[in-house]
Amino acid sequence: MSKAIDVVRAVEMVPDGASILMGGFLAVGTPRRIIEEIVRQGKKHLTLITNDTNRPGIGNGMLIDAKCVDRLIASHIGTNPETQRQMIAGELQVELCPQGSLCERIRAGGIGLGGVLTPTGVGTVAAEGKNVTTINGKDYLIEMPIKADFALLACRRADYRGNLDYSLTARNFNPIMAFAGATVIAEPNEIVPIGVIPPDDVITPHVLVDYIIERRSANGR
Amino acid sequence: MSKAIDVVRAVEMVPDGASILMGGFLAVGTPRRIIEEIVRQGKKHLTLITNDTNRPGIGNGMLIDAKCVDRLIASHIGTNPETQRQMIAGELQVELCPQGSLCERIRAGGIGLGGVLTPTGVGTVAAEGKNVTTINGKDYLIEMPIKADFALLACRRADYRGNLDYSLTARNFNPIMAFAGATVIAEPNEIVPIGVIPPDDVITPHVLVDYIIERRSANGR
Amino acid sequence: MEDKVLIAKRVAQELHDGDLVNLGIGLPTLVANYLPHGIEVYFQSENGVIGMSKVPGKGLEDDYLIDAGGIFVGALPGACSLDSCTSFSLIRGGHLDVTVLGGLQLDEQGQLANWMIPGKMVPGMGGGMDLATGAKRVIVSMNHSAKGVSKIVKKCTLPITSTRRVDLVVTELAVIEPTEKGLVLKETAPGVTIDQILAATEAKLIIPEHVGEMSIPADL
Amino acid sequence: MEDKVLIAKRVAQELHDGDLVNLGIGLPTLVANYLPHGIEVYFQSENGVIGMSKVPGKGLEDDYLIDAGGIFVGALPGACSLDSCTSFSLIRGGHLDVTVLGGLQLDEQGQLANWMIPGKMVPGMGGGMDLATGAKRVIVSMNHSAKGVSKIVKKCTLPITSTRRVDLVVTELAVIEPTEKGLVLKETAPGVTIDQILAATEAKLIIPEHVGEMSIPADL
Repeated sequence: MSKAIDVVRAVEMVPDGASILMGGFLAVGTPRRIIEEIVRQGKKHLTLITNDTNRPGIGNGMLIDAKCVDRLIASHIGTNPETQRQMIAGELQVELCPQGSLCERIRAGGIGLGGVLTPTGVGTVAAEGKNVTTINGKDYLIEMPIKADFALLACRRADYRGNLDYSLTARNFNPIMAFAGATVIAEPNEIVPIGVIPPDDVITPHVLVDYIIERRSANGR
Repeated sequence: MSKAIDVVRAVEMVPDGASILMGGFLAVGTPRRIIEEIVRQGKKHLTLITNDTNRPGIGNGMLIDAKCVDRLIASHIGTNPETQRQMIAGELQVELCPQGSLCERIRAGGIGLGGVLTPTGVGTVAAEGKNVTTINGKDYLIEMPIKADFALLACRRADYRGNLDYSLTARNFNPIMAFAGATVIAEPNEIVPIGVIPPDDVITPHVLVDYIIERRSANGR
Repeated sequence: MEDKVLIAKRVAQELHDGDLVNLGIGLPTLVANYLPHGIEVYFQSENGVIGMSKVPGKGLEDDYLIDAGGIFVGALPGACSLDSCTSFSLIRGGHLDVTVLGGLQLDEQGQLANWMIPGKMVPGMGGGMDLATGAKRVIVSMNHSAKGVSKIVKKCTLPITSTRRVDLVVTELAVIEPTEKGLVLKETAPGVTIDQILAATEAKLIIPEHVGEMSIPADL
Repeated sequence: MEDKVLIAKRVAQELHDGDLVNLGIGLPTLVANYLPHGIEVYFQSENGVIGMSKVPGKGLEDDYLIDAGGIFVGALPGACSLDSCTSFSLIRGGHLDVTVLGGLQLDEQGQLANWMIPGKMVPGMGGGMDLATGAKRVIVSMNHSAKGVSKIVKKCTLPITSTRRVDLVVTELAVIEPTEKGLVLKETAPGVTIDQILAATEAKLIIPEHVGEMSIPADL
């Protein structure tokens, strides 16, 4: 059965209140067509887990502008004054997490670990409300795993079966998030026949990918 | 400065009593020339961390035959009766660890985590002597990180700088171990110019690799 | 039909189109020979490949492509390579749809022992504990008895592989589903009576009102 | 010489051939312009690349290649792509030889505050805490004072980035090495006296018998 799905139907699957892992770093490696469609459909009360919220009007910043998001887990919101405004105004609940710990928490969620024992953040405000454990004389924060209802990814190519690869820094969080979303939807730049991505070059194995966003017209065809 | 090193000199760096992470699964993805040289130089009292010990006379089974190893951490020794014989005779100390936990322990060692919270092994003999923690009502074993003095790897290609790629199931533990060895030595099938392995296809980044075993004569040249 | 062929054919009926499947060494491996028609499943070998197949012909073996038993295998178009950590991330994270494992003992709690016999066989657990704990669905395929002794027992006397309750057990006599209440007899093998199964089983079996007969498509 | 150029040139002297280096956003980025001759260092951007360079010409930007500040960059031959988890594995596992970070405050314990001003600036820590905690060597490059107030303080009043003691601090006035015993003045900037530095510094400075002068190769 084909995994191809129209972006409208894909986003219709996302209910208000859903939790979403979204790939991307400052809008590079972010699924732009999906984001625009979420805004168009007016989704509300989402929990968004993503590295940053970029700038107003661009990438997942559009989700903040459109007030689709009630709760945000991110490592950095400094580039988006609207995110900061909503946070200070109490309209948006924000949890800031060190970027490396965010990676590991998502990974832990996706692969069934109970948590992450990390030195990053020990003794800082990032440790507030979290348990600390001492192993061989060194302190580690216990960071909790993250999973979500959806992982919305961007990639360079998807083959017919859903094997994915990525371009340079557009890879970022996408491969990790593919493990941690109950439903995984990938927005590729290109869809290619099986075999075009050789086995050793596949970054995200097809078994993790539920849907691929259908092609958008290109080359005038 | 070139990372190329003769296999004899590479193995001379390994002192008796050293701890070694060695890639490979049933001798596929194992650095064979390094193994043969360790045997030839008669290294002793090694701690070997590897998935299995293959069969007598083949791959890292040769290290067991030659009694180079005092202590072994592995997930499976069923294919090597000599390993079992030495274990029962008290000549070889063996710690058996579930394969997935072994991966995560090596990863944790290589990336600075305090341990791994894993459900695998809870309530089994693999949990003996280990701490258990309960998170959100579920029990997890706390497995300790693993690091070693050396990581001895096999790969398909190394470029001049030490970027590595791998073939199919010969990848196995090698990329994880590259993070966890204080000194990392890779034995490639081929050495290629910089750029032959494109950035998106590099599996082990060169910054982790200290030495590349020099070419062995091929094509009669 | 040979016992192990019957078991493999019956287990194969449990696989669905698109499933990611890991077959343990030995008896479980046979399952790949009897896939239902019209479904495509993807076989993982935990040493690092999805899309494993048989080597399509003698002399075509790849030095760098083996299964977890060390046997040369092939790969189908669309296959992908995985390092061990990623491979076990699939297994441990619940991304593996089905694992089929062999068994030494299976008890009333649905717990499996399949990796060691103290003082006799200590091969190591390999990936078995990860598979038994992490797969979405764990199916045990094994002979009902060994040397006349039931392998379906009240309580495992051998070291268990996981505290997790397996999902289904298929033997040459019966299909049994471990549940919270105990082991439920779901199907009898062709020509085998419930009384024969009860006589061959140490564990208490729950016998529901309707017990079906294993149904294997004739063309498999 | 401009203050920030002096700082960047001095920090660059700390880099060695073969180093993997991560430069924080802002002042630290300048360091890449003043590498000592004859050494090759590899710049990591934590969003997923090793071997970052400038874009070699206008119009050659790649939509999918940016640095952690969101600026288009290029890559040198031998570059490699990393997912975020792997990129931070390098940082957190002690595989990053040097990180150069900006600073808001640095105290007598050698602890750095560089990521938030409560009630005023709450951008999030991004990768800063990971870098400050995990890198083999942490170098802070910053102005000695802000609006006439010393940034080298007795005890950070702003939230710290890590409890880890940084390895070196370079300002337009001085090079300071945090040690177990406190902050040691290592070098003075050209034309700056020890008394001037003491006057501009809130923290206690340990003054060793010999304090050198920052030496910048003339051809840089």
